[in-house]
Amino acid sequence: MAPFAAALAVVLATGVAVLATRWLPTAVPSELTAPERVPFLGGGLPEVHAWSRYHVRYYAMALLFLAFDMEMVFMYPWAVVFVEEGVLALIEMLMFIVILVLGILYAWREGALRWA
Amino acid sequence: MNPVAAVGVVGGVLGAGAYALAVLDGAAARGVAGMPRRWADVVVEPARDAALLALTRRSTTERPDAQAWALAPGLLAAMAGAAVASVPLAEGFAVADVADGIVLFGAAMAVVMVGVYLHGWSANSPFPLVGGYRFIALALSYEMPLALVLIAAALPAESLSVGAIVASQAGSWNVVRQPLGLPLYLVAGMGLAFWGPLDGADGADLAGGTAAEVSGPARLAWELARRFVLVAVALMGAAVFLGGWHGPVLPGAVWMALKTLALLALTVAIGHRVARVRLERFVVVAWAVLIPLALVDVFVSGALAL
Amino acid sequence: MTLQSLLVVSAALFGIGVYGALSQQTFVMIMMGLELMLNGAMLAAVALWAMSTAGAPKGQLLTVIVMTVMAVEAALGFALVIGIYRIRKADMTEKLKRLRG
Amino acid sequence: MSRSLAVDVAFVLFAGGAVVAAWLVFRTDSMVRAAYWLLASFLGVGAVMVLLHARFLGLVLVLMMAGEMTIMAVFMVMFMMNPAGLNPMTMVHQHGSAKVAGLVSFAGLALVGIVAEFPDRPRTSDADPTAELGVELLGDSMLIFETAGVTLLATMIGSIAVASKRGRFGDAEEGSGPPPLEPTARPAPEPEPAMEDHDHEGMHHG
Amino acid sequence: MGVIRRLATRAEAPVFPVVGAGGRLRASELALLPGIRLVGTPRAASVLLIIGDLTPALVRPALTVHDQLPSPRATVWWPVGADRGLLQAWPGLVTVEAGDAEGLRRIFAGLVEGRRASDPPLLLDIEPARWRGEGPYGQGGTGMTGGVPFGRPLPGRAPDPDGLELDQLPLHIGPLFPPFPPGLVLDVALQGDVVRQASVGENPFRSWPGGPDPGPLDTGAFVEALTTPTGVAELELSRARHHLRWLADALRVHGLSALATRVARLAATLAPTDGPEVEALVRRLRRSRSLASATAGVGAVDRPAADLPAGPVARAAGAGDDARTDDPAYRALGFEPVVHHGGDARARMHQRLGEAVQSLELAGRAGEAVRAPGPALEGPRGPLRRGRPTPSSALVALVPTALAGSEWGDAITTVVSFDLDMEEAALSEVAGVHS
Repeated sequence: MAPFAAALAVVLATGVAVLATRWLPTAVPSELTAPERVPFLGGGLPEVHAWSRYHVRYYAMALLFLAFDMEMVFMYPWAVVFVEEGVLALIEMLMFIVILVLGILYAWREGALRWA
Repeated sequence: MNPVAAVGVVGGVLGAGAYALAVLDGAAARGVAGMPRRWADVVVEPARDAALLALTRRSTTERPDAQAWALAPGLLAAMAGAAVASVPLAEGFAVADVADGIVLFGAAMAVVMVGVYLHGWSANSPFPLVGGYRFIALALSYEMPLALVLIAAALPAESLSVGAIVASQAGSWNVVRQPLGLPLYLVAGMGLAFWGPLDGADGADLAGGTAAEVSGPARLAWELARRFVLVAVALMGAAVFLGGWHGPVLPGAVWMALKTLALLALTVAIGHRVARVRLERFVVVAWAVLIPLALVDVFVSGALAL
Repeated sequence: MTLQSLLVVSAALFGIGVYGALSQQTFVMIMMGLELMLNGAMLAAVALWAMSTAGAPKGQLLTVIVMTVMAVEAALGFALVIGIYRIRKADMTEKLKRLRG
Repeated sequence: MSRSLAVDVAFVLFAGGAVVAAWLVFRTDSMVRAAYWLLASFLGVGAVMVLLHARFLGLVLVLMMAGEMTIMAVFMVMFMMNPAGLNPMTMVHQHGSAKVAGLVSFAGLALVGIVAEFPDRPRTSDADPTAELGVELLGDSMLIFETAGVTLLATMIGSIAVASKRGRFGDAEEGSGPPPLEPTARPAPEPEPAMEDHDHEGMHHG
Repeated sequence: MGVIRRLATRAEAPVFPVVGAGGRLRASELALLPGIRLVGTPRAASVLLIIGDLTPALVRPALTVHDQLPSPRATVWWPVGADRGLLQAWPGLVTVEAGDAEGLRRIFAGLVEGRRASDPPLLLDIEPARWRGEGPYGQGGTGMTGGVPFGRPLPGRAPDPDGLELDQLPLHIGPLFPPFPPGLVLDVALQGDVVRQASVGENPFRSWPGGPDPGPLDTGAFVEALTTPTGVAELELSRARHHLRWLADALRVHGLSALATRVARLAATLAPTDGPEVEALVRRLRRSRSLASATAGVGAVDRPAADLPAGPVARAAGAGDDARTDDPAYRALGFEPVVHHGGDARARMHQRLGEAVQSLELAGRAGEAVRAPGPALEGPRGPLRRGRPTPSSALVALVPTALAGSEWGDAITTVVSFDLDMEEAALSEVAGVHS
């Protein structure tokens, strides 16, 4: 637990230290005029808000990531006991990975990695 | 380690690392551009730029998500701090020698994605928005190779602790034992810090991407936080692949510093030599080449460790 | 930090998840409710593992399985959202009911 | 501050934070904020897991959820009208009954948690819980582990088949029935009449 | 004066350039000046640097960008060529001799030290639309997506090839967007990160009522040569310089800004004896796999090379027309046009690299050879024929179709690869002014 306490202290301190730049005197937004707050478009003016239903073209890749990322959860504990358990562990993980890599191959074949 | 000392050590490492990175980058840029400059100027330059940013007013956009915008650089810095805390800086001297150190690193680096996306999203401005979404595509591609090469390094150590991984390199370093590891790690690490060829999120074609609308102290915070992330990546790389504190004659902490600086210099050099990569292409390469290579790295390292 | 307090917290997370899953109109928000329910379940599993089963490894395994379920639910849920949006141009459950008639 | 007191304080902060963040998920208009409040809730639970010595599970929960919630945010922004909540709008139905159901399930479960006699057998072993999990995965529960692999494969194939436009079975849009709900031309569509006839219970807050 | 202020005073002055009429050549040398740093967004700048003369249509964008600079800020003007007086009315403008970096730095230092007041905002504080207090929550919106919440409407949906029909942002970008050639206004419909439609907006250099009155064009030497006998060596050196200046712009967009500065310096000081250095550079860039992958297949033009406006863009697509082929002075030197195939951004880069090397080589061999005035001359962007449209005006017409459907970064690569000059495009015909 002690290392985590130190890590937590570090996380809070570094985060707050960087956040603290917000309290520099120059960081307090004075009354900016409306034109000073217009988003930058190289001299052009925006018509609409930028927040929108943003067309993410890599959504198929994101779905693939969701499933494939789970493999991490299994791999970390495997790595710890791998040498103890020996060849059997290697084979079991190889099977697991081969199954998952089939998914990548399928996705590749279907063109899911290409952006829509 | 007691929390105050922990904060001091990590703050010192991050600060010194980020400053060294800025100096290296400035020197490399002048070298490549062929603009000679006095060394003294190159060394002071980052401090001058930071001072100017601190004296410049922060601007804002019409209707931003102000809290999330402010949080973004803090998140990046905090996660870089967590990563640095888990790395031993010398034999037996880690700020937080967490037994699952590389999981902590992976978790911290996953949260970096949140920070960069928030930074792009919050401005409610087109270019930062596109930058934020670019970073997610990048992050979803590099995250797996990053975690896999660290797992490969953990195999011979039989532990997820970074200290144990360094200790396991007493004989030969992982950069030799697992030759695929460091190159894959560096590619992923540059993506993580959106540095050099993978800086699409903050690229010049988007007028600065997620940082296109920040000025003054907010810009300072963002530039700092981003460099903190790269320093954390280099420090972890030095420990996991370059043997950490191992080395002749000099004390371990000096070796760590030298190896970290070497990795930083390498990323800076790559940044000035390699053009920005098209993300659509990088994503395919990451899934079709980098992830399979990382898996090969894991299994070959595993077979060798048996 | 007692087992009781942990279970109460996990019940609270689960309850908020139930409220979210039932009250929300859009698929993605309903999924958030589901994830919250699973979040509560995971906390309960870990609490029982640590305090009531003397650290039986199966407790950890259960949590890992719940995480897998979350990933599967999220991936399939999002895929369905895309598929439905592609056809109906809407992402609300209510509207789907309406369209059926 | 003694060690156990520090743990208790940390528990109250993290657990309380997780519950508050969970509640805020449904109280915000911005989809990005909703997703990241949920992530904050997971972070709190992950920290509590670390307090319970399930270090690996706590950390890996954060690792997985940071990615998953970002993807969630991306999808919510993609498909929800008004994703940033610039026009606050109640998006709930059956609000009252949902509240009741939530409260009932909370009360029931909490009662079980308080009243039920769980055996008091805290974990005493000093072994690395991560290693224990690894041994379990490779030993007794090997089949579960491999089944998870197959499940994930099925998920990948299923989700990509459902989501992609150019599937093997032709264009996903072919033969889709009803016309779009609203005109697709710019500028933004007029307010939705469909929204008006639900009970707008007071969810807002300006 | 505190330590921080003293440090900041000696920082490189971050400059956001506004390139007006006649300012392009000066602007290309900005990166070479000591103590100045070019930045890509006004939010990172302290000094707004106006180079050349503002035309009526450039005033509003310049004011917009000016107000986007965070304070403390200052505006500096480097006059180049004609001055038609629009800048006289700019409050707080400091005029400094063009190219005088020291003068600019003095203004900057005064600003940071506090001796000089920061420019006030110049535009009236008027919100884009009336919204305060209107709508159910006082945010100006109505319903789910209607009204003008916080002053602007929400974007609407539009069909896309993916079949999802998500929102599309109508954006007007430019004329001061740094990756674009100065003056280019692009109206794009951006869906996600994809340009669905693009059109080129009104050319700001055409906004004077009496027709355009450009300052010195960056291809001025070639226009002069239509009517005056000019040394071949001089012409070819100008061409090589031009292509290297283009290369510097392109490298900056591709994230190699330090290398871009080196190339810009080479372009500024180029002599026929620099052949080996240029060749080494070109070899290196041709071998660069990252540059190749960033440009290959990007911005391919969709019509046969023969239909393209003649010039490097057409030659990069395989059409060998080059006005120099029929020129006696060049024939005597054994000139053969450089031709590449592919017609994409990569081919265009290789084309210009090849032409730069060839021009330097010709300049070295040409000696005292003089080209007699004639009706047509190959300029660096295409053939200049008196009374015919300028090369840029023909190239601008290629932009909309080349951009449609491309990712934003690819769109920028494409625009840069055409090597447009909006000032030249504003002229209805070649040499309309100079003859």
